[in-house]
Amino acid sequence: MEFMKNGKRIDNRLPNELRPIKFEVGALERADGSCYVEHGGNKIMAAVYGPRAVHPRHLQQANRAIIRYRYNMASFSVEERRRPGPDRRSIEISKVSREAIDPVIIKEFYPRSTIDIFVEILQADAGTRSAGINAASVALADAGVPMRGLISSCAVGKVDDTVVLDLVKEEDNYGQADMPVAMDVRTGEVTLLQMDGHLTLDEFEQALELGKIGCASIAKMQREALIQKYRGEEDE
Amino acid sequence: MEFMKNGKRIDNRLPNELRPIKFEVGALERADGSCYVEHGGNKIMAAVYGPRAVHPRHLQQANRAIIRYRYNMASFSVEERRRPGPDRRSIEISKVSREAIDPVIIKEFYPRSTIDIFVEILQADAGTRSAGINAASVALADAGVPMRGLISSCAVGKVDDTVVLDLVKEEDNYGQADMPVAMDVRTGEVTLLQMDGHLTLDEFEQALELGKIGCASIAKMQREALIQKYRGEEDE
Amino acid sequence: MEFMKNGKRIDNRLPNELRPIKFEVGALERADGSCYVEHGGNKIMAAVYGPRAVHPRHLQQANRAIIRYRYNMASFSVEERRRPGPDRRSIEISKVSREAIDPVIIKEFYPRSTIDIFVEILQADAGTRSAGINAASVALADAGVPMRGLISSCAVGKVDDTVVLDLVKEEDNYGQADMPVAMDVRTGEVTLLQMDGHLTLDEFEQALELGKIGCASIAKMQREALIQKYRGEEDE
Amino acid sequence: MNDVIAEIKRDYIYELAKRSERADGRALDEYRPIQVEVGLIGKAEGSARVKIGNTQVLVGVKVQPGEPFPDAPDTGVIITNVELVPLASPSFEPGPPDENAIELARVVDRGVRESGAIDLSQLTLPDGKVWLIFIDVHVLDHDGNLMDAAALGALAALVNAKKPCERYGYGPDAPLPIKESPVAVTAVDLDGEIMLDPSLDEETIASSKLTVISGLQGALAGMQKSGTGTLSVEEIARIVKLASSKAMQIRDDLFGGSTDG
Amino acid sequence: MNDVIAEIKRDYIYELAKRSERADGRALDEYRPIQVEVGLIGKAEGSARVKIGNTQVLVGVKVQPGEPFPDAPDTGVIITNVELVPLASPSFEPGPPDENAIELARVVDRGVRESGAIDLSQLTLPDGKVWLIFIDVHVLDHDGNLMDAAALGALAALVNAKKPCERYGYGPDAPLPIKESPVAVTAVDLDGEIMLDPSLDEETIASSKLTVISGLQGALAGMQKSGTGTLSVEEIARIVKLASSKAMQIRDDLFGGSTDG
Amino acid sequence: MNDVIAEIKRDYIYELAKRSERADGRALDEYRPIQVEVGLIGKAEGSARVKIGNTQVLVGVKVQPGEPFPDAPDTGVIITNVELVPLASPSFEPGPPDENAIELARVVDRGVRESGAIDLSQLTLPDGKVWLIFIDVHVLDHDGNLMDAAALGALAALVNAKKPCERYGYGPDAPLPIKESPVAVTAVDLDGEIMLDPSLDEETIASSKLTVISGLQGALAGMQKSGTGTLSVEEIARIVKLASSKAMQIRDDLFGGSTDG
Repeated sequence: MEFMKNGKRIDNRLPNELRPIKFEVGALERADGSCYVEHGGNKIMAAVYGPRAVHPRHLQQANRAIIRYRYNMASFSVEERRRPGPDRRSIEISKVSREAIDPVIIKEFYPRSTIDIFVEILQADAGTRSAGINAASVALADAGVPMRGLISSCAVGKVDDTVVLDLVKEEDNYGQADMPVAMDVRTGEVTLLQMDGHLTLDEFEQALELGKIGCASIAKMQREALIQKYRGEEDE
Repeated sequence: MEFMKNGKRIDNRLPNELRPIKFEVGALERADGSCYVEHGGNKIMAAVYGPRAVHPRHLQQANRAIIRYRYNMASFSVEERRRPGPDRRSIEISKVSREAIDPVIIKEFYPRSTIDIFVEILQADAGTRSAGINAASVALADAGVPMRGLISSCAVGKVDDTVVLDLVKEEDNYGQADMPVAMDVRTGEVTLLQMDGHLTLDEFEQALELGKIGCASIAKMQREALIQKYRGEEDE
Repeated sequence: MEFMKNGKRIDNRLPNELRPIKFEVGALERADGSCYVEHGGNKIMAAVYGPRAVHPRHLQQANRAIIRYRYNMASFSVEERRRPGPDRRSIEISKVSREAIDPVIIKEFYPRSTIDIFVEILQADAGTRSAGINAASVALADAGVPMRGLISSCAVGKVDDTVVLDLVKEEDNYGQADMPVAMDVRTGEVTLLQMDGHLTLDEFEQALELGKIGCASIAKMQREALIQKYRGEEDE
Repeated sequence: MNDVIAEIKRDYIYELAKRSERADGRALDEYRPIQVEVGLIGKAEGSARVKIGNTQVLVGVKVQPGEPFPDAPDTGVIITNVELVPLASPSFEPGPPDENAIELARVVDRGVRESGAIDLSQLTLPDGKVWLIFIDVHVLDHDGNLMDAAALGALAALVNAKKPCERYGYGPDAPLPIKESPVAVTAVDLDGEIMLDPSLDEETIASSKLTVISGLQGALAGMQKSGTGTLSVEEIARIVKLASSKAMQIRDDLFGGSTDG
Repeated sequence: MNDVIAEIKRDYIYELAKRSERADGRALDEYRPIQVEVGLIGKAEGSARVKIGNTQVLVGVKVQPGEPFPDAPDTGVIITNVELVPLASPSFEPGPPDENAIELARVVDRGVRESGAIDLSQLTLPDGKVWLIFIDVHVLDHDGNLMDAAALGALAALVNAKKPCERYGYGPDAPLPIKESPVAVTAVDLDGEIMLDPSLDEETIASSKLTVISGLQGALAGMQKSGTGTLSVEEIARIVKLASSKAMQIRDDLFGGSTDG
Repeated sequence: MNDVIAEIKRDYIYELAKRSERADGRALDEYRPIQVEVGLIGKAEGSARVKIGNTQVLVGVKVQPGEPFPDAPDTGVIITNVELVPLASPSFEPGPPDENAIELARVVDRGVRESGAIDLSQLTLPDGKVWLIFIDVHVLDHDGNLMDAAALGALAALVNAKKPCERYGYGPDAPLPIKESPVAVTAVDLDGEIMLDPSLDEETIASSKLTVISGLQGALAGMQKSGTGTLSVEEIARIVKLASSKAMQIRDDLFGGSTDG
């Protein structure tokens, strides 16, 4: 499979170009905070409930809130219908996504409570964990959960020996490497980093740098979406 | 398939005729109340335990008893051996059966307790949920659980464009409609109503009327079975 | 299949001869007590945790410790890879093994606690439940759990109409009877007894007698292994 | 919702009901605004997002070749599932479908199946396989009356769906053989007043609901009472009539009165 | 049963045992009345209801064609399951079989299998399939000694069962090839006194039970000690002898001494 | 570990870290003693026991013929599972793999798979089947850095493994087609000091870990950050370089620098 042609990728993007991204803040009524994101072919809904009481009780922490994160794929979100419910992949993604978000939440404000983050993948097209984290981060802000910063995430990868930003499905499936990154772009702190495939040390440094740039662009969009919502509310 | 011939059904009954029904009150030793019923080819055992303590505790209600109802089919109760344990059908039936019985139980007498109803289908031949509710209702009375009335249940249906009472397996599988009803015949309050198939509005009204009649006949048998048991006990 | 030839068995043992057995006391760092045993082709690790707090709490006993025992086979311990997790066989073995060990533990010393025994079958070659009980018993002593005695266990069986001690896989699979026994050899109290196959009453008495002898030999090895460990510790 | 607020709300809604009014100003037989949007999920062969007021469900229909049931080799297969994901309501919990999700799925399934909405005999394939139709209802926002929203979403997604023949080498894609148009209408009874399309507050207060599924000609295809309350025979008769005519109106508004062809 | 009553009961039963007596007046080696009724469940190929006193189990046997195990292509398959449904005792809980149900099922299964009660080599079918025999024990009322009741029910239901050849096109129906007649006898030891057929109270008090399964000639086919108590070698020897002869008597009473043919 | 002791330990380890020291006297980039023993489990086609200090894992590799995935008919299959059995740590509980066990298994699996450690195209069989390779990691003693121990055990067991051709009639046994030698190196950051091979105390105190898997030429095959802490881009870059060169050293020490052939 040929991925790069005249410096352009199979969907005509430049190596360092993100797919189109659209955030919709407050897309749900019942949740305390929510965000719908379209990121390329991904369609993802994130909701936040809490701080609220923890059940079962033995999970309570005396001096801080606990954070729970559930990444879940709708059965119709992928080509072949998948059986509902968690599988090993979604359990790992839930874990690393929780650990990606957890560092910026100020948990000490809410002892004995939980903040629950639910991310539903309605349509999947590579990079769902990153897009889910982006939406979750906005939903947390929408819910008024106190945070030290916003977490932004994107994947970097390698195709035809070129380091590229924000892989699509074919690049992810048949490319040479995939590396999702999440960070708080204002402090430069990385909160998620995974990699598989093949990267030389040089390529890795390039990739990490490109990931930083991608996250920075996304952070800007996240902030704009939040501002727009609150500006909209003030106008009313 | 031809269901009606000379005004008679495949098992020679009239459209508004019930199958033979036999209740045996107090069929079990360990349960607080019990009832065995044979209803056509159905053989069903119902048992009641309670009021008793609730585990796990968080299910307790401060001002009333909770009601639990478990409809379960023995693996050998049907033509093809079924795997033991609840399936989606039995979970739905347990829910609607519980809601059919719950309204007549005086739950306020027993705060923080549970009344557990167990219905085991030992042999199945159409109408098991109704026959189970009938047995459960008698078992509750046998257990001395205070009730505002007895719940009686039967199915009505349509075969060969005729509205008929108390379907057998073939009528249920290949007929045009099936509609289980449960009610307290003394107040006329309907506590269970389900329907699937095809009924015109007129047929529906006919069917509902026929259901009332069927329930009334069953209520009479339930009462007789209970009277006989307590008369029997007094004679001793 | 011919099992006996010139009074010798397929692995050249005499009818009343045990396979080579080797105990290694304290094989693990984290556990409170542990024992690794090689018994013929069996390789088994046993660990003891406790007395420690019981979760969930409703399992607590006000006046004594509870004993839990988990017999588990590694997926690679048998010829055909087995799926991880308990199956019906391992649940039964866990139960009878727990009941084999429980009688000698002085449970009254530790109200509201649990003593947890974990037995991992790393390689299986007939007689795993007995070898596991032997290792568990030593691990309990290593953990300093107070006991009235040591439990020793072995299997007896019948092949080619001969009563034999300590079956290997082929004798177990294709022989005429298999009878695991566990006992406290100092009091002669039997704590585990199972049998399947075919034994006349006379053969049964022979087998029980042979089981006693086998257990006595094993008890000696268990004691030596424990003495060696504590002598070793004193020498340091 | 704590107990005091719950009680105040309850009293308020009952008071209104006595005057034939509702908290959101609707008439008793009036639905909240209904929005149906189809084709959102390109990875599904059919999809529909339905909003009834703030209640929101997304239904995906996947169509795949597979084995028929041994006792019905010439019949396509419908499998319906409802996920009450915890994103949609503080009262939903992660885990396999509970009795509420199962009841919802089975009522939707029976509505589609028993009304003959799809001609299952037209779902055979030349190689002995049949089309399997998975109807997956993903609830996104629960503000009452999930049953009607789920049933409507299932119907709209089925109408939207294509048999993916090309992908599996069975010739050109084709729509599903839709023959009926079952619409569910749910009512509650508050103190003798029948209300359609109950909001979450209304259905929480009413002790029982009745869902009536009816087809193009107004005939009944399915019914389900749920909840621990009771209904009199007269109330049931009134609800059934009202629901059957309301269903026609909803169908007309959304599908222009016809879905065949 | 609260603790005080439990203790009083315990003392009472021990007192009686010392005088070789039992609470219900039985001799130490006497069973409660045994009733066996076969053929109740027409949908099963074989069935039996066994009552031992107030203990009641219903056993259904289903016989279906199916695939043999790959390593035993010429051998029928027995699958035994026990359901301790919560209807039968306040101590049983809904859910998958727990260790007690599994132990019961496996002991019954081994008794049937290891005694050679069924000639599995006669269960092959011309098309490479074999007969699968499902033995399902449904416990209805638990008043002690479930093991003996379950084993007896399994045997009676197997003897009652037919291979449903006609239904699957394998010629006329035929009985199962029964070759042995394993009967389980369970004993407890209370203060040196051996009691057969323990009632629920007796088995609750005794810390261990021994079940002995024996065949037509009195030879042993299976044994299982259960409970956290101990038994001496001498007690075991006594129980085994007693059980083997008691089994013959039960078999004679119920089956007229022979089950083959 | 109660809270006071935990805090004292924490302070102590941080104090040491500031002086570039560790509680067990190691240099910051020094591993505890590594022992690898292969072939312990005769019933497995390959096996290895790895000890890193007191951490101990046993890895069994089973190789069996089976069906390939439909979309990759010419490719062998790797299935990796990790069991955190409760024998290995007071914090492990019985039950199906939790998120920690699943993460471990998936990182080990990706390391093997993505590095191309096994040439999956050489695992086809003449009858259309392929070799299935089950890598089962059984953790026996958990004293920190399970990831590196599990990855090393998987590699050593794969190198030790044979395709059991004879057993299934495919000719003589043969080793697996090993092409790469991925080694995992895990680091934690304590107050700016990078420590390799964290002990249990160290990894409990450090809020995040980074595992870096690299191959024979030093290139990266996998990475996984875990834990709720953060790492700066600079720290990551430092760790990755350090890990890649440390992996070479470990590989040289254990396998003599080469595993191919």
